[in-house]
Amino acid sequence: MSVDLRYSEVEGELRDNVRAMLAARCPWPTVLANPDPDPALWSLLATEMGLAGLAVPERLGGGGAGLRENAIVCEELGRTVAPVPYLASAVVATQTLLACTAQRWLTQLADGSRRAALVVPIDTPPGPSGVRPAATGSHPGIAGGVGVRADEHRLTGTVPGVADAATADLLLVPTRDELWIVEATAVGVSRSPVVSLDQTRPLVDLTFDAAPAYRIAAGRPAGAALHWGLTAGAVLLAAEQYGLAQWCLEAAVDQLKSRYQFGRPIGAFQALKHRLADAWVEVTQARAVSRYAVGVLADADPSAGPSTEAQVAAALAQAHCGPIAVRLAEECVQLYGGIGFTWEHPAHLYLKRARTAAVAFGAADRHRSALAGLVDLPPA
Amino acid sequence: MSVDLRYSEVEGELRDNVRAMLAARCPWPTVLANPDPDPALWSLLATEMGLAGLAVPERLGGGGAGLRENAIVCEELGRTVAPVPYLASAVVATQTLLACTAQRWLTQLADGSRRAALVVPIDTPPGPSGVRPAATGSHPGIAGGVGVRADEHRLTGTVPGVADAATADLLLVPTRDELWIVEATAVGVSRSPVVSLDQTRPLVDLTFDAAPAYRIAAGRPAGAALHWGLTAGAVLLAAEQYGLAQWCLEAAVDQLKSRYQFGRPIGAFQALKHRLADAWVEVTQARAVSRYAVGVLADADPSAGPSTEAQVAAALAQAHCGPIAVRLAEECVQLYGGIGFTWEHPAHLYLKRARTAAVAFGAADRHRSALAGLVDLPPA
Amino acid sequence: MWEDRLSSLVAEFLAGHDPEVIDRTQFLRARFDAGLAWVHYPVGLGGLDALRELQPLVNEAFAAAGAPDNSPHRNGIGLGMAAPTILRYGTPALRKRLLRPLWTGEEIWCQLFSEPGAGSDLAGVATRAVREPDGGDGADADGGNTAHAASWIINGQKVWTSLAHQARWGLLLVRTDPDLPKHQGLSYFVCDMTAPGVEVRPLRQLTGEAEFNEVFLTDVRLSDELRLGEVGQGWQVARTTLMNERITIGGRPMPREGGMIGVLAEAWRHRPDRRTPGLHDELLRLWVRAEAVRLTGMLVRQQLAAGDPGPEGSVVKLAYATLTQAASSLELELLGADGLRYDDWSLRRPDRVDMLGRTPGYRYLRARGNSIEGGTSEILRNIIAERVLGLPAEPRADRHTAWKDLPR
Amino acid sequence: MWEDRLSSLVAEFLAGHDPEVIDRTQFLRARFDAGLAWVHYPVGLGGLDALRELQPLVNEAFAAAGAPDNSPHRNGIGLGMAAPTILRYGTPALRKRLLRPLWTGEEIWCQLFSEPGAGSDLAGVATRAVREPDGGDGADADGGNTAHAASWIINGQKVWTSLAHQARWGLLLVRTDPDLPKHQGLSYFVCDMTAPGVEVRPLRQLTGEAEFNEVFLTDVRLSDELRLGEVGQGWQVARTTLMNERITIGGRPMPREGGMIGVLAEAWRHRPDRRTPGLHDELLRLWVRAEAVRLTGMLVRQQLAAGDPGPEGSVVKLAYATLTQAASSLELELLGADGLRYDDWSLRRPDRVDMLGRTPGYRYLRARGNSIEGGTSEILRNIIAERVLGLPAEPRADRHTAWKDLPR
Repeated sequence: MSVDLRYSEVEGELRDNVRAMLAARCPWPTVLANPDPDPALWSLLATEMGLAGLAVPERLGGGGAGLRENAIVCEELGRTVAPVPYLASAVVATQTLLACTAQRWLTQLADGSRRAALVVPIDTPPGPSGVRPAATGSHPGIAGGVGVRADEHRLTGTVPGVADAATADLLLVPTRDELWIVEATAVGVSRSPVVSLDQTRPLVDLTFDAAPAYRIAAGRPAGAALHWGLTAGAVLLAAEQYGLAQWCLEAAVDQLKSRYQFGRPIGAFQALKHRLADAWVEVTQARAVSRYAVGVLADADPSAGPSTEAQVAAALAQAHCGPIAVRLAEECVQLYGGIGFTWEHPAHLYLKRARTAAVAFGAADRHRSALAGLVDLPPA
Repeated sequence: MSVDLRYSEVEGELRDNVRAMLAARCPWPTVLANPDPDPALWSLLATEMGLAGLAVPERLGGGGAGLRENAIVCEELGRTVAPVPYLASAVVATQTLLACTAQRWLTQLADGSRRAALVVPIDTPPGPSGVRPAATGSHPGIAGGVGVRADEHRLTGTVPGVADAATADLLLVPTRDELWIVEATAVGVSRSPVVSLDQTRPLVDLTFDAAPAYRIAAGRPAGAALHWGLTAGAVLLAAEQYGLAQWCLEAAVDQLKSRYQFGRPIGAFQALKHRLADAWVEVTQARAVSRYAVGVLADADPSAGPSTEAQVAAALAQAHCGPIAVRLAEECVQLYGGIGFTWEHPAHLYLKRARTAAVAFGAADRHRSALAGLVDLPPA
Repeated sequence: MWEDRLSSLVAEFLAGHDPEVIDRTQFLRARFDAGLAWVHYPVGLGGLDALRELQPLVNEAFAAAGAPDNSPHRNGIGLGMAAPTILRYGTPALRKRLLRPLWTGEEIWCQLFSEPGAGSDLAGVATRAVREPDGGDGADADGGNTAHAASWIINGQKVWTSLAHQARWGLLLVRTDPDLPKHQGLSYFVCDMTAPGVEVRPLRQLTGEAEFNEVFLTDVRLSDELRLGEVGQGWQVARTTLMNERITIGGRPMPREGGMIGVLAEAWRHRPDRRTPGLHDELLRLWVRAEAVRLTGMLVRQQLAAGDPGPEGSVVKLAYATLTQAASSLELELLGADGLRYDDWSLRRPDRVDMLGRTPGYRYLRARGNSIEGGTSEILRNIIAERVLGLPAEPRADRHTAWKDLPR
Repeated sequence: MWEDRLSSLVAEFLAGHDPEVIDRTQFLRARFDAGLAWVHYPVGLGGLDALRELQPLVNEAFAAAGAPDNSPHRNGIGLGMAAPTILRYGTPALRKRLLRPLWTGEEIWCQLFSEPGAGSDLAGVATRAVREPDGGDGADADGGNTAHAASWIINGQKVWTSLAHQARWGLLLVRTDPDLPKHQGLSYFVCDMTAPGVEVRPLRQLTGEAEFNEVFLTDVRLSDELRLGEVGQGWQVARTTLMNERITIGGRPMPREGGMIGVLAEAWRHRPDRRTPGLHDELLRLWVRAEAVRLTGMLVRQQLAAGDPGPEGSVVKLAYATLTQAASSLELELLGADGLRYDDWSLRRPDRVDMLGRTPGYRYLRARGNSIEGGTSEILRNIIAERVLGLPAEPRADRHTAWKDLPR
């Protein structure tokens, strides 16, 4: 499948704008001082800059663009470890709702006035059953127990470890074969914050006790929408991981140029040079892989669920970009040496984000298993 | 389990003697000129130096030493890629016969006058069933079909890819639940040589057509003996792999000291220095692991078959040392650059030996699987 | 406009030269003379001073008509490296003499750069060129164009020379002044491979066969007219050659499971008996890496097509080598004893090298060369670190010392 | 003979000092005075001039009698590094003053070596010591023992100082002469941590807690009597300290599945729901590597016991760091969302660090330090390459230049 892996001029401009805003409003000392979700930053990004609704049609109050533009934003958010629930709300929830054509809610999300989160554990991979991918063209029902059941438009159950649900106004809750919307402040909904490895993307344990809910999809379409939403999340997370890895590479290069030991910049030591060369090789590949996945998805129709090629591209993106982001963040800590190990240096923010992201939507291993089924490399 | 991982003084002397002989008699240009098995070298090593029977009791004409001494010889043979069937005859066949207490044949092997080979494909792992290890203390029958069946003391069948059988005088042939001896020159035995990746350890396809045979063990003792013989082979192959890796490391160090590019020895380039430092770290670990395995086996009684700890040590040795030998041989080719890629440089002899050895007695992956069962790390 | 013009030129040419009738060489010569060989070359040298991007159009038109091509795979060094170097540095007489038979494939080219002592450090070549006594002082670095009638006497040894045994000409880098620092004392010649004193010997590889050659140069006399660039300008000329070598890398589009990964995947599919969970995971890791390299190649081609090459080509070279080596190694692990069967160790000179052909053992051995040939992975990493990432160069002692005084 | 003598000495001592009755500190002081603290130390300094190998015998005899030990884990730097340095370079007065309370644990020690600008390049320390005007010229490198009454004024910053907040004394490396090349302008002091101008601040790590400190030295006055070694000999003295640091590494026997691999293996056993074939293979690979490191440690201890240490200890340090990092990372992959729960990010100062305790996230983060603290993996690789393999040193510009003129 042919996809333009380069950035268009419009995409370049979008990137410059987002980068400039984040540099001014959200430099890393700000994140370090308070890594909790930043509502003011969200307003700026989502509402004022209009980036929450980038992928929502204009008639629903969105930007009428698509996932390619979302990806630009995610790359920049990865570069800055910005504490905003963009991936959760503007990508996963938005794409799931797009797939359900749930217009009323999309309108609320498009202008950034409300935020939504899909209520699944952070490590839920695309393909509802977890490990096994869907066969071509089919989208299995929401199996494998998300822990919530519906009874007469009321939800009851528990879902642990949900990302970015702390600040969500709307909760998209899958049950065994349906998809529901719950107001986060409704009676019967309780959110218990989790001390999270990545403080910029905190987890919440959610409990529903006969919480009133609105059903937006059921059966096969619900399965397809969930599959699509999670697939989009996995792919856009890869964009974020690429952005994060790229920042770590640049930071490491800076360190190698400016840190002197033994009378010369440590970047003149060949062992370190070769390590960064290898790191650049990896980051460059991460770019190609994440751009490809975004491109494949951007051309598709959400309501049909992900095509086989989209599933391949998503699995590939997560199998490849997650570990690279972790490796780059680890390299960054190591190359900064003692300083990189301190709380005062930003490297750990990236390390924690990368390590958490590598588990989000399923670890690399699960995506490789998914690929095996998709490309006819059967297990032993 | 406590094992002396160092070399004793006697072991050191043995090593010096073997090394001196091989340096004089079997330098690599000799191997390169004719990589086929070298009968004169075998006589020298096995008979004149008395090394074939090192592990055979003195009353049977052997040296009354043990596997630790065998290991010293194997390390040196690994260092020189010497084309002699020492591992096949003086270790695997000898240990299998020791486990069967088949004295008559041991006497023939001990003085090096005759050579024996165990007739199984080169990639047969210890534990007759292939991947699954034996449960503690048990030795399953020879299952999984070696391709030969017995009918009234006559063997019929085919075994492909047997190592070092081309020059063997005696063939130890396992059938479904028995162990047989066949004279290699007997009627009904035909050997078809294979063009082998490692020319110094050539493979043969063996066919038996009602070949007359002598039964040396049956049932459980046959299984235990075979299990023991293959385990000893796997462990002593690790000693050979360590010796090979050590040679490759030394050769690479030589190259880095003597090759000048950009006005200095290439060993002054830090990236290469660090790679060799890592290589030394690996080779040092290979030594500890292979010494441990040899030590564990050396203290055991062959006829009881390998203990659980012996099985762990053997699986560990093959899982660890095989890949290290390959990596070192590959590094050696790479660091010699163009020269290392030529036929005239010895690096390829080591590469082919290492790559073949990594498959012998089962590849690392199979040994890791075996470990899983032995140390309670059950599969998914 | 150009498109239309070219289409009609091709049509016109084909009307006058029926490929079914005309002899292959005659046809190619005529195509060259019509300026339809490489349209971006100057008029009179096989081109029309058109844009490079238009060439595929022309090639496709000829292919569609069933016309013979110039078998570009048979003369890769000539077409890819010699031609642009000759175009840039050759005298008018040399261009006229060399380019047509080069393009038509009548004359094959080879590259005489690497030496036993000058591999990664190519600027360290020791092959000496001395100006013949009657022609002036060979060590005169700024002798330049002044001594036209002179000849040079060449002595030295070159290695890793593909096609030397078939080549009519070689691109030759030699040392003309050992008293200067190494980059400054080099000159560049077109070597007549039929000249007395040129001896080509096959160089056997660890696979058993000989793809390459050693070339011994003993008192080879070359006319000064065969020089490309000024005396002492050899390194600059060589860089032009090498830059064109790099451009060709990563240029071919690759389908999914193209290359060694496809061989491995097929082995996996056909040998269920050999599968294990551990090997499965390794296979999938390599498959993912192969896709990453393939997609990076796609990115490189898109950038090239947009006229914005970028440094990503080196990713493909570096990662593809590692990947092919790992995949060929895993194939051997997968196949076990079956993978240890080789086909033939005898010294052969293959007509064409298929790195994915023959046996698993051959593939494994041949892949070792991927990280050595065409620039070692180590040198590539240096280039990336310094030119792409802007990291400082290591301290170097060899830039300003006379070549003859360098330790070696 | 020595064995018997020591046994009877211990028995005799215990007969006169009932551990049930005597105060702990009094007991330890008396044991020191009896020469049974470290038997290989000189008589009068806690020892009997006996062989080092005899110490375990003595320790075991005391332990068997239920005697208190000197809590060696609380004063690792004092016992492991300060004591041998003081013994070798201290004046008789200093030895007498410092060694007893050091051994009994009454005085805790810390190490003031690393600085923000001098990490791997420890000889680059910038903390300045200037001789007080009345005591002569602090920049006089060969001032030596001539000016006894003098004091020094210290200014600078040290980092990564474990125990600084509990320490009575610090091992201090300072620059006394910036005009000399860096290794030559250093001197070595015992720093009084209670002196005015010594400020200790907790240094928070990426785990949230503060195991280490920064130490700011502002116009700290130290008597010249606290100097170890000559003025300008600081690097030599520091090497003694560091050599003793290295000896302690890899010294502890490790059972199978000791360390992080055991934590991971237990996680695997207890979470069958999280197992996958791919993770299984990774687990087994790490298990194999862990055994290889463990067995190498066994080899190191056998060699040490035989009085033949060898360089293999660095294998353990290097490989253990990599292994622990990989294993803690895999634990997170295995546990998925469950592994992302941390316990506490608040700034705490732990009494004792358990690198394998708390949560998977803590283990992962803390393990990042393994390849940095106590000599980075990069520096270790350099040492192995040059000292073990004998590879040439890289070109260095900083050995012969005045420290003040080095770029930094």
